[in-house]
Amino acid sequence: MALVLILLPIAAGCALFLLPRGERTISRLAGSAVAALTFVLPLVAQNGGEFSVRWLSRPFTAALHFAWTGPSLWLVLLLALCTYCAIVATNTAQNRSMIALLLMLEGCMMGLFTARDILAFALFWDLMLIPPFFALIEWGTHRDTAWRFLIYNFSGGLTLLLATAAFGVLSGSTDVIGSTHQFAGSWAPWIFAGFAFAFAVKTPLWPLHTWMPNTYAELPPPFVAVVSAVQSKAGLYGFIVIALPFLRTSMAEWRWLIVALALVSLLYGAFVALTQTDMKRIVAYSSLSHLGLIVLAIVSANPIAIKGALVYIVAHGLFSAALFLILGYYEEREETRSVLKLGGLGAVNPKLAGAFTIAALAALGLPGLAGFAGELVILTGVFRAGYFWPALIALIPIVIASAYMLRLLQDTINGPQLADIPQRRDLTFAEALAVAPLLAALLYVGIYPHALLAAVMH
Amino acid sequence: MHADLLPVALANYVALSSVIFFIGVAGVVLRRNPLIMLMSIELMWNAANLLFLAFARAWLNNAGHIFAFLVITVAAAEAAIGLAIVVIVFRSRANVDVDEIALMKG
Amino acid sequence: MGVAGSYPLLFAIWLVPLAGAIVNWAFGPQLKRAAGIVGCVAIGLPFVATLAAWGIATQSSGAAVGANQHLLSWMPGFDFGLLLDPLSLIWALIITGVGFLIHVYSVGYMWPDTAIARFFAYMNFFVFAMLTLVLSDNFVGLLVGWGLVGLASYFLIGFWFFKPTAVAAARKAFVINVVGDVAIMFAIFMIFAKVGSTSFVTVFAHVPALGNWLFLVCLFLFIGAAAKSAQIPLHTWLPDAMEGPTPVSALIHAATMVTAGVYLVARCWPLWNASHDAQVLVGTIGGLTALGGALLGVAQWDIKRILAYSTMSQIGYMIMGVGVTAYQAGVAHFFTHAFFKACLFLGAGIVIHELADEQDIRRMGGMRLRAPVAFFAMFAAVLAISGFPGFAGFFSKDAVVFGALEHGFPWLYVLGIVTAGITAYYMFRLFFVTFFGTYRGDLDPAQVGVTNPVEPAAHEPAHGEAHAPAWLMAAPVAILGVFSVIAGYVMIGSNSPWNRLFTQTFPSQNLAVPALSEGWTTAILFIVMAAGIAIAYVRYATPAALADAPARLRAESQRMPAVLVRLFYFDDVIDWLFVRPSQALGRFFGSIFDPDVIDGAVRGVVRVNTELGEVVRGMQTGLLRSYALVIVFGAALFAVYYALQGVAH
Amino acid sequence: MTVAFWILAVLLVASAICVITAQKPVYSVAGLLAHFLFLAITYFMLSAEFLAVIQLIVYSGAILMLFVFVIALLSSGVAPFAVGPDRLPKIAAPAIAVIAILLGFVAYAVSREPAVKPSLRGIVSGPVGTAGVFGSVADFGHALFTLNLLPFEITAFILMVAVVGVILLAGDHVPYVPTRRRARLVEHDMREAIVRAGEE
Repeated sequence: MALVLILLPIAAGCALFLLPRGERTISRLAGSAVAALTFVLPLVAQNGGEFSVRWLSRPFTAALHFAWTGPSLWLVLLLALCTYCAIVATNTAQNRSMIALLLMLEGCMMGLFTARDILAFALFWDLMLIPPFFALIEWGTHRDTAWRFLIYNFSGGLTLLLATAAFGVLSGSTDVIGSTHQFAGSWAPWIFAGFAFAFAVKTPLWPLHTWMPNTYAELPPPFVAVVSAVQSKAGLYGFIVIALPFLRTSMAEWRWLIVALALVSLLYGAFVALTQTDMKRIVAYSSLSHLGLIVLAIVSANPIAIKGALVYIVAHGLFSAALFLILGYYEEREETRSVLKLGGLGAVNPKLAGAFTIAALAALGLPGLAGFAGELVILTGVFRAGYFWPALIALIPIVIASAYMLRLLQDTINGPQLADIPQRRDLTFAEALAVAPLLAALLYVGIYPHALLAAVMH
Repeated sequence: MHADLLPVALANYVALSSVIFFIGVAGVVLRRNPLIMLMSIELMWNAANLLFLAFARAWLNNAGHIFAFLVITVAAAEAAIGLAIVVIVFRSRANVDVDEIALMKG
Repeated sequence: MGVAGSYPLLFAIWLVPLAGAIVNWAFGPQLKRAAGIVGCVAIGLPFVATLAAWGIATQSSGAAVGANQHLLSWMPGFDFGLLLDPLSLIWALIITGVGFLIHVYSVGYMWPDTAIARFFAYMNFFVFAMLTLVLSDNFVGLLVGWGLVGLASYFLIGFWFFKPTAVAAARKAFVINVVGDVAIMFAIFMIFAKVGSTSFVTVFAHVPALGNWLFLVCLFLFIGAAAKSAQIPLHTWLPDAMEGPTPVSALIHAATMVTAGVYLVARCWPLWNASHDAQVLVGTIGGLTALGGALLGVAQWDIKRILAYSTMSQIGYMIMGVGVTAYQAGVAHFFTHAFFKACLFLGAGIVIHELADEQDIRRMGGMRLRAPVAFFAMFAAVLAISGFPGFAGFFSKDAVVFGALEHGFPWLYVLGIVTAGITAYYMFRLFFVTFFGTYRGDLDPAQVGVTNPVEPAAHEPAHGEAHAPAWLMAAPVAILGVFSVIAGYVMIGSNSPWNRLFTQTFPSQNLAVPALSEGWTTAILFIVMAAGIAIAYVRYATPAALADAPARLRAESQRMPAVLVRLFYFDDVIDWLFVRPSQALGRFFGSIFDPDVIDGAVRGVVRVNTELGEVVRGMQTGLLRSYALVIVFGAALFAVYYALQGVAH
Repeated sequence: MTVAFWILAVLLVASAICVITAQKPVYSVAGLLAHFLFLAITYFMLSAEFLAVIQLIVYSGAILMLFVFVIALLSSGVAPFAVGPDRLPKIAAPAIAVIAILLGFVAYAVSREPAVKPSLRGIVSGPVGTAGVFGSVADFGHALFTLNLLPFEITAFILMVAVVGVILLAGDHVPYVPTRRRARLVEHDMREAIVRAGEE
């Protein structure tokens, strides 16, 4: 079943290219149907869709082994939901190509999140970088950005592959995700470093983040919704399912370095977001800040913090997808991304402003929405693990987050209306259909995050 | 048993072969005419062959003969291909100065 | 803490306002002015339900007092529930009761506004959030309410979102409140790390487990309280928050939300009882805020800002009360303050409405004829806030000030008394300047000392059309005026109903007999207050002063000390210490560090690779013969290697 | 024998130098021919009768003829072979000197090798055609078709590839047609050429 989850979107994506170039409706309907199917499938199918075929016997055993048990389930659902919303929100002349690439991206990332074998994980890690690359080439404004995205992330993929190979040779098998045994030996810290570098680039962690703001700013909104919401979680997911179960002792050796980088990311992203004027870059830097928190949770290795991290992974996915989609709506209407050129739009399109408000509030960690649950539980766990000062410092970006998120929100929807802004249409039905599930999920996870954890923890 | 020994010291053959080989190298490196370069290559092939046969004679082992035979075959193939290339280059460029054919320059 | 069980009534109290908010939000355009009715009903019902819940709130079983309803397991280790005990009962009563009156008033006040449904949605949402805060039985639930009231406050301050000043004020209020939120979060971390639970019952049963973190927990909880309750130095948002509609100021920034800090400290009394350092800290901050707010109130001309500083000052009293562990006194002051302060704001709202959004008292005058209901109600309220004997504020302020002495904080006692005198002075100044003399709005603004007159009419009220029925605004003010007189009578005597209500909530303490008896305290307070009133009378209300009012006001405006006008420079200090460095850092990181340093390093790697490529490229001459040379050279080296091997053997 | 060797050595070196120094390729071919002849004699002296014959037939007879044909085909002018400046860097001469020294060193090293004990698998003198005699055709054939059959077959394959390659490279038709589209283009060109020819 897990194989269906991977191959169906990829096949559907390929099939879409058979449609004529300018086609808009069928590709959107078919694409959203496929994405919806991938959302429903994990919910109804049993056994986590276990699928396994022997892949390598020498020099170590590896298997094409996929399943969506444990934390995978939530990432699979998040991915399917975000892809669905992104496809519904896609509305350009290049619908066909965009949706096809989105579906391929979904399939590749499904492979990543369901992989039970580190080698398969590494394989899909590299594969998932290709659709965004083509999207950047096709729809980005600077070709540099695409290359930078690719080279940065592929160098991560290289260390991931090396670390995987070393891990496989030394431990005999890479078909291990989901189990726990501590991997020891003199190589362990370097294997961990290889994994950690790849994950840190993808997350991203300061100072490996400079590919991100431009990438996020230039990707078309549906793509950036999926990439920022789900693809950025690949690294964190890797930390949780690979680094934690197998290399915890090595991680403990690198502990203070990672804590320091996470804290720097937290503060750095927050400060930079405070002064950016490009809406998408504000959210991109806020992403840097928010994901640092999850890294902090993982490195603390405290069970409570890990639970919080899982909640926050989902929460961040939901609100960043919603934010980027909504910013896309604004960009489409106003033809600018600069907050300096916007203002008073709340009176012009109140529903859109309402959706924007909810998403922004979730991002700044308003209690009752998903972001708060993650932040609170993560830091409770981090603090409990003995990180007194990091927990205290990590609170500062929350305050700054409220400042830059409100700035983004208010500069757009509040204040005096700029004179030359004509009447714009409010949220259309299709647009509402794209963001409503995300906002509803934000509320649900915020009010009752335990439901999410219950499924992960069995 | 004396008849089985090499009439001239092996080192002399080695030296002779080296000299001929070196002359071939010099031909390849210093001449710009591809035909002469090919002929210089033939010189080198034959220097090698001479060595094969000298050692075969010294050790009374005919494996050297087999090798020399194979070398001759390959040399024939090489000469054929090389000359064909010279012909088509000449056809397309009207001159065959190997220094002018530098498409692989980085 | 409460008697566990199933209490549907609690859900009614808690969720009906939310339902009102949702209805108003979803069907706003259809409802039009009926939104006001929905809003009022959604607050009125919970008020009735709260009264009906009096029985379960005061029930007791063993040590447990009140009603505790389990809600859900939010996260492992974090259980949510509702708790209604006497403390939260008082708050719920004020929130829904005073809230109801303010809602009724708002129907009249917001009558001309087109976004009335949005207004009531926010107001109902605020009530829901505030009830979440006070009804929660654990710290995280309290924090959720804490954040949500901040959000409601943000929405309502920025209700007129086209006014840049309102937008800025809303953001400032929210950000400073988030500082408080994260402080409470940090306190929760410490509590959870030491106790393993966040529920009030468990935590308060294990106060010793906090060990040497007890003071830190109190400190961070209090930072949260200070941000919400506008205590020095986190008070600067409150005066700016007056950009919101006046009913909002009355409900959120006077009666209920800003007193959440008082609630928090009172709720956490076991912590404060255990930590004398925390008592000193909180009591001192409260006393200083009381004094500072009063001093700043003296220097203000905007009627709502004067009231805002008086609110800050009065909350200082409450915080001082609960800080020195005189919990009943602090809560009592909250109770009476809710009435008289709401009355003052609503009365001011009537005046402002009457004058088409003029808020500067120098441009008012003689309003007792134009707004008689406001005049009488506010007179009662001004007497109450000044602590005039027989009025509500008298009993509670007396109790707070005496409590400070009783619990061994004589310097706070002095602070309280001095502040009482200043309070009487600036409140009567407000009262005399606004209601006596003749109307000065027709004069040139400069003539009364107004240097930068704000042209109001922010929401462009269509005054010509459809005025609301006058009673809609008058009746709530009158009722609140009545309560400003009588609310204190429940506190007379040591066996008063008030004290009986809290006997099981707050422990009785064995205190040394103070140097001055309560009777003396009352007398001193009365004298100081009378002096304050007398000064105000001499300066503003003698016939001579009234006749010369414009000139005197202008002179006072010009002579006002800069330190008061600039509000003790708090805004500037915060700006220089936090805002500007943050922005400078952000700009440095974003436009220098990121593109030049980090990307510079990346570009360096690229350049090294390019240079290497150039070197290798130079070798690729494309010359067949040079390749041959290199090959032969390599082959010769190999040959030499093997020859050497042979020689070595 | 020693005298014969030295005479032959001088002749071999002289003819080789003639090959690389001749101005016209034809002279080079002549030099090469002489070189091959002297070499064949040397082979005889080394008891490699069969290879000496092969050297004459294959090299002198076939390969050199090929060179002559090509020279004739390219009108054998000197000019087309050296039109541009000599681009070989100045290091060529010193590099060749270094290589010569290295090769000389190799020769010296080999000469110092102690006298090799012959394995004496074969006997040097005997009637021609006897299988046991070293260098005889029978001995060579036996070794080629038993022990070294696979290399022999592979050589055949290499020759075949070379033949096909030469035909493809130097043939008259368009040598490389990987796609249908290009095939169509070629066909199109040919048809047009035919039409044009018909018109003329």
